[in-house]
Amino acid sequence: MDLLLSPQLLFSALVLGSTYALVALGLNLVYGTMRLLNIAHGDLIMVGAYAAFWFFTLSGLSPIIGLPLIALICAGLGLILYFAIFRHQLENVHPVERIEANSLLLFFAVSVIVQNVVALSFSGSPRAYRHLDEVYHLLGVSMTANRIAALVVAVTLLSAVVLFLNRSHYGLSISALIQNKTAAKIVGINVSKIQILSFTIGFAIAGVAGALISMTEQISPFMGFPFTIVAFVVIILGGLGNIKGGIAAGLLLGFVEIYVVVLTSANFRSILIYGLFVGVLLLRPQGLFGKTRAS
Amino acid sequence: MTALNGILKDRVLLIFLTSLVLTVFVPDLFGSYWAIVALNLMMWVSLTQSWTLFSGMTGYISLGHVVFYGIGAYVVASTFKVLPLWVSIPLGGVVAGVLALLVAIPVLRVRGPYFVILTFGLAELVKYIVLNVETSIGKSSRLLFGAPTIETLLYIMIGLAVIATLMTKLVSQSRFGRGLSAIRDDEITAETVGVPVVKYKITAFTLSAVIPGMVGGVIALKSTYFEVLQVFNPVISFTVVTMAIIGGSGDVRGPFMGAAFLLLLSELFWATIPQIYMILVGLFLIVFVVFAPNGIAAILWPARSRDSQ
Amino acid sequence: ADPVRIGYSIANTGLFAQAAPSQVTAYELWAKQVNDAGGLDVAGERRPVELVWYDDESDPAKSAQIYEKLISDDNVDLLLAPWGTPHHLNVAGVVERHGFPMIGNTAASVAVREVQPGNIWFPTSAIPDRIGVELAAMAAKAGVTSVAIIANVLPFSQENLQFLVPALESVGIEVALNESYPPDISDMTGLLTQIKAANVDGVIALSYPADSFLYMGQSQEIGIDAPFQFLLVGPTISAFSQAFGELADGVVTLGHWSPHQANWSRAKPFFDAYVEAYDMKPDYLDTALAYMSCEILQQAVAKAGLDHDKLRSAISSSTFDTINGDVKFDGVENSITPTAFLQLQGGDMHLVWPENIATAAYKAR
Amino acid sequence: MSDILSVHKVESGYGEVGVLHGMDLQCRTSKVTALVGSNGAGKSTLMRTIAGLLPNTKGSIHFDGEVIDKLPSHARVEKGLIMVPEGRLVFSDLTVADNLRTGSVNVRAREHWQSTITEVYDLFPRLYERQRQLAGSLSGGEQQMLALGRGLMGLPKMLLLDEPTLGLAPAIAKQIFKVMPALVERGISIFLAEQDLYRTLEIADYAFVVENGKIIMHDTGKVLKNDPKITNAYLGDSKS
Amino acid sequence: MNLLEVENIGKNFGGVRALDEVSLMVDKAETLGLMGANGAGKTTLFSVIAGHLKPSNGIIRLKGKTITGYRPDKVCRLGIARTFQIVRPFIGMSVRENVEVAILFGNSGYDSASSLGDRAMDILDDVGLQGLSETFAGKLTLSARKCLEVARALATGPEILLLDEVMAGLTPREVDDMIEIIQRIKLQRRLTIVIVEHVVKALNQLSERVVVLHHGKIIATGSPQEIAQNIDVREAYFGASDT
Ligand SMILES: Nc1ncnc2c1ncn2[C@@H]1O[C@H](COP(=O)(O)OP(=O)(O)OP(=O)(O)O)[C@@H](O)[C@H]1O
Ligand SMILES: Nc1ncnc2c1ncn2[C@@H]1O[C@H](COP(=O)(O)OP(=O)(O)OP(=O)(O)O)[C@@H](O)[C@H]1O
Ligand SMILES: [Mg+2]
Ligand SMILES: [Mg+2]
Repeated sequence: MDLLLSPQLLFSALVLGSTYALVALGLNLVYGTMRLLNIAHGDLIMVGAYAAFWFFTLSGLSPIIGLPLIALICAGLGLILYFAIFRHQLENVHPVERIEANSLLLFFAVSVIVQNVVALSFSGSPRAYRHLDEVYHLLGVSMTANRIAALVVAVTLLSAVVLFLNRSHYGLSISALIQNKTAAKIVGINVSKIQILSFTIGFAIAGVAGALISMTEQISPFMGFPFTIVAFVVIILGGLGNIKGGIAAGLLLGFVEIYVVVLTSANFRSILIYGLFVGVLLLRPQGLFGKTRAS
Repeated sequence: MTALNGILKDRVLLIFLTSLVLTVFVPDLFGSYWAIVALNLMMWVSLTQSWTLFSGMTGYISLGHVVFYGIGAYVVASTFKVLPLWVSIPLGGVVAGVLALLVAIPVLRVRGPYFVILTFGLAELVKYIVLNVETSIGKSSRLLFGAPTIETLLYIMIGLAVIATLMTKLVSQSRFGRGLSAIRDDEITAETVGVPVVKYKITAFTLSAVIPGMVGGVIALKSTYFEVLQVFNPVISFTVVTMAIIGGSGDVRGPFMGAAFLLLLSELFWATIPQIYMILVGLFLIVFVVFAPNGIAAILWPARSRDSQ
Repeated sequence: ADPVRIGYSIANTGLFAQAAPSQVTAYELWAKQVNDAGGLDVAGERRPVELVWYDDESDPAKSAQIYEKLISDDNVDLLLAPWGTPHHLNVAGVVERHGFPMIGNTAASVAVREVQPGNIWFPTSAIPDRIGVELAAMAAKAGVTSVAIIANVLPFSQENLQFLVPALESVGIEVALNESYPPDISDMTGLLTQIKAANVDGVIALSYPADSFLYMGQSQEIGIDAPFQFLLVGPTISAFSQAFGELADGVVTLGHWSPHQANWSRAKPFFDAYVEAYDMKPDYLDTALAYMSCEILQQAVAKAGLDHDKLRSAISSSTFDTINGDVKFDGVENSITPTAFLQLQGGDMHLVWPENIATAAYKAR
Repeated sequence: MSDILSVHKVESGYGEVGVLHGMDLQCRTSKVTALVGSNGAGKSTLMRTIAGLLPNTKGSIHFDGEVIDKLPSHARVEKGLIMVPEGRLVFSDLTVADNLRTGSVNVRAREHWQSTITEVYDLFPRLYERQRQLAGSLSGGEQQMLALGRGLMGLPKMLLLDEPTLGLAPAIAKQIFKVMPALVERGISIFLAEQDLYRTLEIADYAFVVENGKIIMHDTGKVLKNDPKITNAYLGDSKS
Repeated sequence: MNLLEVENIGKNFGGVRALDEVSLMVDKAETLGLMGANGAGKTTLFSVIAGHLKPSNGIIRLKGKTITGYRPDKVCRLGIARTFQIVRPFIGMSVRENVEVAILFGNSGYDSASSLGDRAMDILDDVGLQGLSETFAGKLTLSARKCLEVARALATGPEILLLDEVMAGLTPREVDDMIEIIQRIKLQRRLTIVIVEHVVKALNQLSERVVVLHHGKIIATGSPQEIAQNIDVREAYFGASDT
């Protein structure tokens, strides 16, 4: 089918894939480094989306210009949660499985609270706004400006994070920290600094992803859960805590999603995505891009 | 049998079981609204007990418990008026058990966070498969008019709750249960000292699926309406885990306390301050996890819950 | 006088919470209007109304429980409907058991006809079998020869699909593409590329709000220019026109009410009052239906008081004057209001089908 | 000559349980100081307390002229006080090379990691052969080498070695005992808890004997080695 | 007939050949010492025998019956118990409970004749851990954990005991005690023991025969005295060339 070769599909797959990668990146930083099962991740995306919506509606501020501000808001939220709840858990609860189970509940609670606070403040009605929706035609692909912008921002941010992790010792410290906190302390890793950084960067990225998404989708206080799921699927595919693997998996998922619909039927989209996810977990639990450990 | 003896000696458990059974009088004494509340309580007790039977004891936290409930509901809904209910409800349990058995072997190979997310993904996968089957046969939702009365369903559900509680209790007291907690602590060591790890995990996983299968069927009848997204709603899994952890899953009393507590909370708050009920539930949950991480059972019976950890 | 207590459940939280406001705003507006006018006329006596409501957390089973509580615990005088088909069907059993009359509103499924008549009535005319026939007729009239259909796999869409395809074929319209998609779809480029390749003059998206939104945005981008484009649920929500404005001009959607229909004398005043109260337009489908159900209840109570039996027979036999024109029930169904469609025209919404109630002529996109 | 580390009346333990009851000892700069005692005496607990993994409830710890007992563990590492823990604690799912790199995340060592890693590989050629293998799959002895190598990666001023030859074959153990004086030559001070008492007292400039969380004796290694009390309590009757 | 036979066992990890055609036999009531440099393949051999690793090739026989590829729990119930060099207690259980689990599931076949707790205490007495019976295993010192490994292995009621460096971390004095303990329980229970130890003194005192592994191959077999004289072994293991 020449449909498959259509550059239009390629463009969409890139946009979707990089959005997924971005959505998952924030979760990977929080779950990957601290084993905190952040099922409120999607709700942070929602918060980012609402922030973008209100900035735009009230002051006409473009979400793209407002990104730093939105990132700051979500990072602030992350800091509050870290100091109010999670620092205590991370320091005082053993073993890791226990932290994980607790965090599942804590974030479930956070999710419920955030959703309902937003719903109470702004009502449950879906909202949307128009921004950068003019269509451009380039190389036979038609694209709206907001999707181009989303792609550019996502790719820039993803590369920045990868560069940062590569250049600094932060990436290695994260991987070390996930595996053994005591050993991490022994080699001189500043555990709380890494945790705070992960929280703030992870939350900020979620907010940015939300702002980008708000330009192309309708938003509502309860829009978050599907993003949480996507994020989990992606980070498992990429290997937990494997930042680069997660980014690759996000892109992969975007491509799978777009091309599966064309190759088979849209109907199989969810079955295939979950099927892929379950299959990978069973065959390669360390993720598509993880290293095997023969045990 | 020593296990049975154990149950008879456990006074607190006997009180619980009696109070479960006493709920049969709720409809007559308090009317149909409270009958539904009682039905719900029994449903959550059954689900949470059965979750504890596997996840509580082995430490494999399953976020996909809803899949068994959903599949049971599906069996009952799709055979409604074809099979009598005394066949279709148990059949729901059997099908759920078989599903568990089939997926157990591959699924139980992964541990920790991977298992948590895998079970969630698997439940979603089954949900979408069932959804597709339903659409492809042109049945996007089903009405189940002519189902038994709430009272009848309540009696069945009480039965299920009692069975689920006893099952969990029996298992936790047995050699089998001892093996499961060894698995929770260190699977490789357990294997090394002779615990038949694979067999035990599969058995526990399968056992824990049967009751939810039947519960799902009963609940479908209660709703008189079946829709895939409704019965496979992942929030049900989350709620079960929440109840188990709030209650404390080291002991059969934990799940009961967890279910009762959350339901009570909801009854107290949704009627009086509905707007912020959910926010309150969230705050409560946080307070609980932070300050009473071992659950209500550990507060009420401190000594016993610790040695059962 | 004692207030008349009217109970209902809403999906304040959870999956359907974003749909609930379109219904609740109608209830609240109506209650305010009644109270401002001196109260509800209960067989001649004026009594204030008081709304009693609970959050059903979007769980249909919970809403059945809530109606149980409203009836047997809170002893409310009257009931209003919850949101959505599943909730209605769950509640149907409860009101039947208690013999408590309730006017439904936002339920739309052929299944409602299976409900025992006598305690629940459905003013909607948006029932899938009739939608199929009417939509086919309208498309034929508009000169459509071939269509592409994409449908969400959720019940309402699938029910529509079931009736639509044969109806289209019977009027000689070719179905060039028929694809279903899951509710959590997040990008439609694949589907839309196929639609574009199919080169049809009609696109029918049997969609829910979120996917209507997705369709609209991405079909712009890909440049789907079929002259006839139909979206099932979504365009009547005010956020939709806010987001797309004139870009969505010409889109046809489901709905049987419009403030522009001059024959319905109550329509425009309702619209104005709503905009005044909430600073946004009502949802032409759900809000209108919710408000209609209040009007019907109000008129029946004026006639029969609060006695259930009298109320029941009044609802079953009377003709009501609503914002949607006259309504009369035959069994559980509204036998007067025709199944109708709206079109977005110049940022506004007009009834374009059937012609006897149309407020504007259909315009190809 | 000065003391690089001095422990003064330190009390510490796990939660309610006190293990150290007023520890007092000093380690000389660029010397090997040994800590000797039976199973459960508190040697590891002291090491953990000095490294900052356990807080001391009383007393004080001075390192390199500063009070360090309120500093978090990473700050102590930054000052050059590095522990090689008992039981290795390597990062199982990281490769050998990455494990070594984690040793040099502290600011002082960061720049030099590439040259340090070559030195470590020279010291333990086995690690060089296994650099891409995941640490969790190394043999017990190989993991011990890795732990030691990781400690050296941090460019320590002082090494706290908790049973560094545990599980090492005699040839390698011998090599470790040879390395220690070489490290001292380079100015690194060593604080050593080790079960191989013959060799330990052999190379130790000074040694402390701990029982039940208290120092009960201290003297130069040579003196203690020939002290009958020590011989009876720890060395047993049969000499190998 | 030999109690345990290992025939041409090979084990590859990717490119690493950890075991290379290893064959050996263990007689009933014999104590066999396994010696070899770090990474020689000793622990790997134990893991293959105990069923934790599947060999790439070769056969394991217990009393003539092939048990290659059996799962660890089955091997344990057939009478082979191992300890872990890198200790793995049930850290959430007390010392006594650790042992109880092993009694319940091991080879001994638990009958409720004597109480579980009593039997556990007997075993703890044997290895000198009785004083720590109610302590959580997570709070033990490393050497106590090693003792617990031995106790737990004993509790499964084995015929063959695979001991992997249980003396590491003991003072010489404590090593002497441990040697005594092992000799005693060996006689009491007519145990067959395979022991890995870098504490050469202990290995020599306990073993009747020593097998030396090097790079996954057996390079020497003989009495402790013979091994001590062997030039290859001295070079490969003791690093004798430079002393
Ligand atoms: N994590 C822990 N929690 C509670 N108590 C502990 C913990 N670790 C050690 N202990 C206790 O502290 C005391 C001292 O232990 P420590 O590990 O310091 O001894 P050690 O001298 O290093 O012994 P070994 O030579 O066996 O390593 C012991 O009684 C031990 O039981
Ligand atoms: N899962 C694995 N993947 C890759 N290599 C492995 C794996 N397990 C073991 N090895 C390698 O196989 C070799 C043999 O390891 P083994 O643990 O058997 O050694 P050992 O003789 O017990 O040594 P030690 O005395 O140090 O405990 C080692 O070099 C080790 O790195
Ligand atoms: Mg120690
Ligand atoms: Mg070994």
